[in-house]
Amino acid sequence: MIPILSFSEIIELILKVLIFPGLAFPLLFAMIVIWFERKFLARIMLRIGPLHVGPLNRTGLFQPIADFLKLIQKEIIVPDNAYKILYNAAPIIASIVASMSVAFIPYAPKPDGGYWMIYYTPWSLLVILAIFTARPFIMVGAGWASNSKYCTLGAIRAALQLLAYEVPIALSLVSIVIMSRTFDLAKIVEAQSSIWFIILQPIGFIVILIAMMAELSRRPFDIPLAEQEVVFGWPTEYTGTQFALVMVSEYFDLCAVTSLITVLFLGGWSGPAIPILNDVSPILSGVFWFLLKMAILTVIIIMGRGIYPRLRIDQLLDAGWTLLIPLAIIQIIITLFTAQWWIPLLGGV
Amino acid sequence: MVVDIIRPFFIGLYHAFKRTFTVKHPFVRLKPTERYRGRVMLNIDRCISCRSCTNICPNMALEMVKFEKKLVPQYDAGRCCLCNLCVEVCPSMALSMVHEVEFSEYTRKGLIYPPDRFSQPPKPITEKTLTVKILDKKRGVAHG
Amino acid sequence: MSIMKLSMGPQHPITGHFRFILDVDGDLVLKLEPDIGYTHRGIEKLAEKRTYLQNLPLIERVNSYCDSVGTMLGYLEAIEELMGLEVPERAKYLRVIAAELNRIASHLYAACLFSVATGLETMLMWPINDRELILDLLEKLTGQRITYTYPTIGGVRFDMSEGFKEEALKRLDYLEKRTEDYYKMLLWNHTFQIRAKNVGILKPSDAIRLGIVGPNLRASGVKADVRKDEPYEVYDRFDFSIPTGKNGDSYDRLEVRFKEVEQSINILRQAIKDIPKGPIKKWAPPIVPKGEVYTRVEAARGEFGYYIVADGTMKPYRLKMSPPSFRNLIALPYLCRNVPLADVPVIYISLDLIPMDVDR
Amino acid sequence: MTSMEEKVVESIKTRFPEDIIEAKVQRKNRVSISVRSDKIYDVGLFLRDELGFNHITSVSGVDYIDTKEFEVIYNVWAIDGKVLVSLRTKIPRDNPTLKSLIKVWEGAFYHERETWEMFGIKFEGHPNLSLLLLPEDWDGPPPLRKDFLLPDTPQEKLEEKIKRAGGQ
Repeated sequence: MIPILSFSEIIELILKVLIFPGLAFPLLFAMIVIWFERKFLARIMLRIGPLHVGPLNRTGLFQPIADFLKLIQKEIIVPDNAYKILYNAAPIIASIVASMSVAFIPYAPKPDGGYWMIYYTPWSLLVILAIFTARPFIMVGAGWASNSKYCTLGAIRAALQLLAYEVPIALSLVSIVIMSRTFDLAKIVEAQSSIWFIILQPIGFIVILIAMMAELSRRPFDIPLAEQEVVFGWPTEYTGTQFALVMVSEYFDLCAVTSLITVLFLGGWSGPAIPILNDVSPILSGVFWFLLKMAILTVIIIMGRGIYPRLRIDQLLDAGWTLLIPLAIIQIIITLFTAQWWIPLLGGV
Repeated sequence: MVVDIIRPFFIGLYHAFKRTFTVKHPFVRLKPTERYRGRVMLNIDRCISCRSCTNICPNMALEMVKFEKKLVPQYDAGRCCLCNLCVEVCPSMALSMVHEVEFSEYTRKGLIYPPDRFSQPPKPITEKTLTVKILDKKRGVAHG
Repeated sequence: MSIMKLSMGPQHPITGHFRFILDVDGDLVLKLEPDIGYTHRGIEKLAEKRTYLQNLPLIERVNSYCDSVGTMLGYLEAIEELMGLEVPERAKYLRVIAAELNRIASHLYAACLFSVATGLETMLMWPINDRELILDLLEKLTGQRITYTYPTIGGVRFDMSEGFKEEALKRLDYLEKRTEDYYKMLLWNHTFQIRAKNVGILKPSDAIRLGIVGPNLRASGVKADVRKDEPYEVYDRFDFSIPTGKNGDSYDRLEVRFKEVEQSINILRQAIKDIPKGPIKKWAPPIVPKGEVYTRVEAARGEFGYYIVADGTMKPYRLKMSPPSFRNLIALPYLCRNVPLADVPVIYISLDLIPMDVDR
Repeated sequence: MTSMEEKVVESIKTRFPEDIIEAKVQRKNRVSISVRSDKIYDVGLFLRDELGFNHITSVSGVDYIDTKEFEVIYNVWAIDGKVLVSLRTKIPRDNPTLKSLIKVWEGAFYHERETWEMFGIKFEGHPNLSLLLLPEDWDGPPPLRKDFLLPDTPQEKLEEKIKRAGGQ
């Protein structure tokens, strides 16, 4: 059955899909984060970073766009013995899958009672978890299809890494669900309207932050992409546009992950209303707080690349199973015992 | 252990607000020190055509050619290793090292300096220049 | 169980101009075979065609971008021993100053490469930045940044310029202060320690048996340093110690280098303080008398040996170099047996092999 | 009170009176011993086990083309005794074979391989005598022999150079 939409609903849907949480937002996020990462890491290393391209006098703001333009002009090289269908499809699937999860994340409440999100479902947490799990399969497929030794090694490492982070993520989500008694992300945010879950569950936050950094293959957990060991891991053979898609899909993932952590632990859009934005629309105020929290998380995740060396795969598995999983279980036990006191204090449930 | 894990975070953050070491090169240039060996320059009037320089040059970067009825060396910057041996051996002090920093050319031919070009002093650096001393002050290295 | 042959390099982010042929089983490296020679320039043969003086710029290019003075000193020692030439005091001090500055630059370079091997790019840039200060200093002293051709037969080329002493002392103070940041960021960083400790352990007996030299030998706990064993130039006049490691793992090899930087700063301060006045160069004849000589010097990467056969002409009859990296090369296949693939770059970089030095 | 250098010379002369051609102290810390080529393995073992020369420094060959001989020199350092011994032997140029000493000093592995490649001296018992520094498709003679002549340094004709430079 096709729901019949009114004109304003159609306009709203188009806005959602094309501009805010939809197509333009992850692209803009990727562009700004790539620029910020380069510039910020350069400052930590006492360098200057991108300098020439773009406005605002030698800030290099448009450097990612210039890089992208350069990459799309390049020839696409397919290795001779590659499994061509999978090889060519993998970057496209990777970027689609990575950008899919923003559709299920509520970014702000609407004044009429709904939420500013593309597709509302009461099981959105489970859907996003499922989408995250799909990513390593694309890596393994692409690595195998490239028919290159380094790609295969990187793909196997990606599959191994899945074992390390997937279980802690699931376990630390359990305590969130116990606390809020729902799988609906919007309801989880509303439950935090009086007190954020980061205060109630600091251990869970640390576990999920570390596990998500492993999921994103950010340093110190960029083992599948380890440049010094396996050249560039599973996307070694990609060139031109395909490489650009692979790179962009990583930042789409970063966007989705920071959004998710913001929703789960940092209270989503909650924050004092900002008068100027509130006058235009109450949605903007919520979005502002949401983006601010995302930005702080992004900085923390990016900092990992500047200050930590990469771990070895056995060390990561070791840390995952002997440190993160026990911590997550401890968090569950604490939550179970203290939930009876906390739950009445939470709003919206 | 936890301290050792968290401390780099703050050190890194602190360094993000320090001054950078890099010089924004095309916009700002660094002035070479006094003794800097950029390339060799010839004083044609002083040259006595003794061939000492062409004999000592390890890479055969110098070659005698005829220029205005006189044998003088011609210089090949592509072969020169800037070792200063020819300057030391020259009996009439006709050769000297000059401060040329950028001598890239589009063709190999451009790196060969015939005597008339060989005896030209390099272009002075016109853009904003920094000396090492000023730079050090900015970096907070040698306070003075 | 199947074994995969993996060819690492020469186009690889970490190996430089090397190629390793690895036998990989899953993530485990069973055997490593180095394939060298990508930067072989035949310097030993070329040196036979050039005069002793013309060889100077050639010889320093054996290991030009890190340690050119340390490389050249052995050659000059050998020629001066054959000639029976006594170098002026001031020149000896200047040679020591240049060599020690070079050693600091080289060890900083080694540290930054090490952090690259583990994936910490910040510590790639910081030592490189501070190495720049040393290079500025050397530019002030010698007129070049990397290939100085500074020492020459019978002395050195240039005297200290005005203000060199003060500037050098200030920079050394800064460097000493700065080392603390390195320790906090790299050596005491727990994540780095678990990557580098207990990786590539080289026992002292093995290190001696394989003929390992330099900081790698000292990291295994063997106190062997040419500067102490048979002092050349004026090293016997300075008060410094030889740092040694305990376990002989990759971490120790880096730590020994950091400690050696401290000792070099110590030597430099003494040398700058004690330097006597006098001439800096003595005239040397172009012909070297007939004879054979073997000299050893402690370059930054270890002991550099020169074996020269002179036949009484202006050109050497045979010039044999035994550079430190070539002698440390044998440790690489020895240590990379049954290690994870991720440890191969760490072990390789911890030995501080420079392809140019290996290949000559 | 005999110094370490003299002690080395004494003991090597008493142990191998027949096979030592010459043994002398060159200067402080340097001892030179030349032996007959067939006994080099035994002398090497003696040096390592009895006299403590344990740290191999270099293996070099010299091509004496006038006397049609190769000289192979093992320079070995004693870490405790602080003496460097040059163990040298001469082998005929037309049949250069020598017993490999990697059983004595394991560190000589790459040194011997390089000497084989550069001089064509065959080391019997060396497990892997293959090209090390030279390119894989090298088929010329061993390059450090004196009869391998380098081409003259590539120096272009004068006129050509001037023409390229656009001079007169």
